[in-house]
Amino acid sequence: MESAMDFMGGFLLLAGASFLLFGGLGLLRMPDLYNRIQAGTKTTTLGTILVLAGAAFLHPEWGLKLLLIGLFLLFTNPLSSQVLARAAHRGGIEKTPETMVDKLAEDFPESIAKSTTSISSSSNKIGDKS
Amino acid sequence: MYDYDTTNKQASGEWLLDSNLHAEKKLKHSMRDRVVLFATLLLFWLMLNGTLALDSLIIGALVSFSITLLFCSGLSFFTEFRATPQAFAAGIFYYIYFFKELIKSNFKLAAIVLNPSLPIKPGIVKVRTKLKSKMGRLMLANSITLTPGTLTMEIDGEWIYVHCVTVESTDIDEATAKIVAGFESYLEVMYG
Amino acid sequence: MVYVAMVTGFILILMGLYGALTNSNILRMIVAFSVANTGVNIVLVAVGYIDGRTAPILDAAVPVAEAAVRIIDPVPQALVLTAIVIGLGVTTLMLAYAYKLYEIKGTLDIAQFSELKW
Amino acid sequence: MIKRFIVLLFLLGLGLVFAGLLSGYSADNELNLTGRYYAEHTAQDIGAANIVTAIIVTYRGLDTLGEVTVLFLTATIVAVLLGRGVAQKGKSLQRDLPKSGELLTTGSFLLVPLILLLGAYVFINGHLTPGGGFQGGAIVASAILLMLLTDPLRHFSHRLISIIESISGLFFLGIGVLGIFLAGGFLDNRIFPIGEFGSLFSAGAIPVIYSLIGLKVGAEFSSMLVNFSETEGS
Amino acid sequence: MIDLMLLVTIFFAIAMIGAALVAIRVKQISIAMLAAGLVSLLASVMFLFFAAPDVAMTEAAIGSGLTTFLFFFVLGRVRGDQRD
Amino acid sequence: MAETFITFATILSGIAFLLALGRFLKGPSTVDRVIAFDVLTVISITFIVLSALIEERGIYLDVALVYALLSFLGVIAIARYLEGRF
Repeated sequence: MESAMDFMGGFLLLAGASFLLFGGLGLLRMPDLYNRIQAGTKTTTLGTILVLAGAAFLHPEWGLKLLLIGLFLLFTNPLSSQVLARAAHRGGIEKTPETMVDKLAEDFPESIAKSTTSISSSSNKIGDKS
Repeated sequence: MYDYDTTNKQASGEWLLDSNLHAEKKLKHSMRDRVVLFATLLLFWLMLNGTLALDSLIIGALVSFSITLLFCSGLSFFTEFRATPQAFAAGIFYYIYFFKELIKSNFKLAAIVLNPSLPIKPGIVKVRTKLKSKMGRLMLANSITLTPGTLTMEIDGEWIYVHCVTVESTDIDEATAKIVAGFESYLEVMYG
Repeated sequence: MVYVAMVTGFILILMGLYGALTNSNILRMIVAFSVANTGVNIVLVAVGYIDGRTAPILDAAVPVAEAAVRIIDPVPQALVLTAIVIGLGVTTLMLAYAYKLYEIKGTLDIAQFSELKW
Repeated sequence: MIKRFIVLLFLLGLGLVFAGLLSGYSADNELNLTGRYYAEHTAQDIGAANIVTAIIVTYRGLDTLGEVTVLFLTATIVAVLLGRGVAQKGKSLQRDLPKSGELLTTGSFLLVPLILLLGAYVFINGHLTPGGGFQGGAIVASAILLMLLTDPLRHFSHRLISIIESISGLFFLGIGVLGIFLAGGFLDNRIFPIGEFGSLFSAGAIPVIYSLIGLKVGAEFSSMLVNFSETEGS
Repeated sequence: MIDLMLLVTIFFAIAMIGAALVAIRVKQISIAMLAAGLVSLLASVMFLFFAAPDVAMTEAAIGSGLTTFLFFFVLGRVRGDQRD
Repeated sequence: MAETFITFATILSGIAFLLALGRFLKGPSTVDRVIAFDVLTVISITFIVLSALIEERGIYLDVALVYALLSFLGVIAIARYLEGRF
């Protein structure tokens, strides 16, 4: 009985960690920002929830607190992704050329034009400043 | 039509000054909201402490009451929840469906990421929702974000703008049936 | 483990000081200062750590009788806790002054402030 | 260029000092005298499970009083620096800002009570679990920050914030003075009975003092944030 | 088990030095601020590895929200003629 | 047995952390770094839970609670900066 719980918990821990790994890989491989947000938010949410479930199997007395952490995570993580995606779209981050259709830009052209932020700069060198 | 502007009015507290006919109804409704908020906060307090001892119960009631008093326009998970047996059943089925979709979405994403050719076809499509209550709409948006290849970007009235990793159709009704309908059928029973 | 943290903390202090001394933009100086601040905190926490012991909070896992041989030194932790909170106050004050300077002078470049130069 | 050279030379010297410190340092294997005293006597004398809390609130209570005073001074200076002046006080803020979306509005109305509850949990349970007044105060201020981020034009009552701050500060001092008369000295926690070790009502006055510190620190940080947010853009 | 903690600590130390390097040397100031936030985040987890949950909680509560907001608020206000 | 699982889970999460850190260092734009920052925060929660399992102290979970509820504030502040709303 004890070892069955241990095995289940360990398996859930490993599954969660591998989902996190897929998330990191997706973050690195996806071509543009919106797809990266998608890869980041889904896999980390499920991965962390699985790790929490695994910890709950290993230590059942921590269950309530782990449940609370999972619940908070389930509401805060998508929220920040949505707000960030909206801000990026308003800031005029360009999409990958494979993008088929953009209904949001068609319906609200003025919100993008109004933004004065120039965040799409592509300087990625950690160089000396002039 | 859903009045989009009410949220922002309420956020700045202006609606307290409105002296229209709805004021009484709003106040009555808000009394129920406050009780629900108080109960939810007390539940969370007990979960945080992990004990049912009398002293923590008293302190928790005190803290929850003062938060309810200070921040009376707060929402809770059950604010607009219809307390009927069907709603509770729908809630349970909703969570089962939600976790199924979450796991499915992760496997789908992992397949895309591990595929060397990266088969994506991204785009932003527009779908329609019937939900009116705030909590229902928030939960719908969060569910869409966490399910296969979709990310909510903006809600405006009855329209939701969704970014998809692989666009299957750009037609509004077809996309609605594919993306929204599964969750909406449960959330409509729960929140309306 | 202790040495790793100490080396990291010292390197962070040096890097933060370098950034604060060589940049001419006030905001960048404040950023570098906060990095150095973090480095100091890491060194202080590492001083109190003892290998193989646990946090100074007594509960079911650490009974009162065994406390003296199971916990690490609590004094540096209390110090660092104070330091972090005061650090936020100092950062806020620096940012408020930087903002006020920008409103008056229209620039954040420290080379432009020449009133007190000799 | 010459300036950069001097800076590098200075940092090299400092690095040598650090290297000397590191090579001479040997990690302890057991607690030093102070730490041993705290570890052995806290449970009987103070009754707090969290020894860091015991040090901050009781053994080094005066330092904490000084720290809270420093924070109060910082908040005051920020208010004086960024204040909007007397003439404009009645006017509401007029800024042209894009609306925050419905999702953020609903989400923040859902999350703000929970963050406040977590802050209260952290500072009331300061003697049992990690955390305490300073952490709880920062969490309460974070709830205010979330409201400000959702609706930048939201008006917060400066008066309420300063009233909460002064009242909690006064009660903090009052409990400290009470310690002189009823117990061993200033800020002694044994003015209330030390209850059963590990329960919520234990450790004498520590939960009360830490709650007051939490409210005070939260009010001070909130006043800094509100003052920053209410400055008019140039 | 001890070895595992040592490994994770070394790993975090390297990540912190990398983030600090970004904070000091990168051209855009907004990225420097973000990197400073990352240093604070990593430091918070490292405090927990060194058995200091109180300090870790303080750093998490202060470093994640409040400091980032203050930095970006001032940057947003002075953005008009700030080009580096 | 549980220790072996925890070790492997820590190593896997470490690799994920490394990949997200790579995206943070690489860029190219500010928003990419912000999303990497968000992912790093969530992976940190995993590290906190794993360290609580290794040390067998349940009280470490309080820190994870603070992380789960407050870490998105930084991202929202940056999003507001990007929208030009200060």
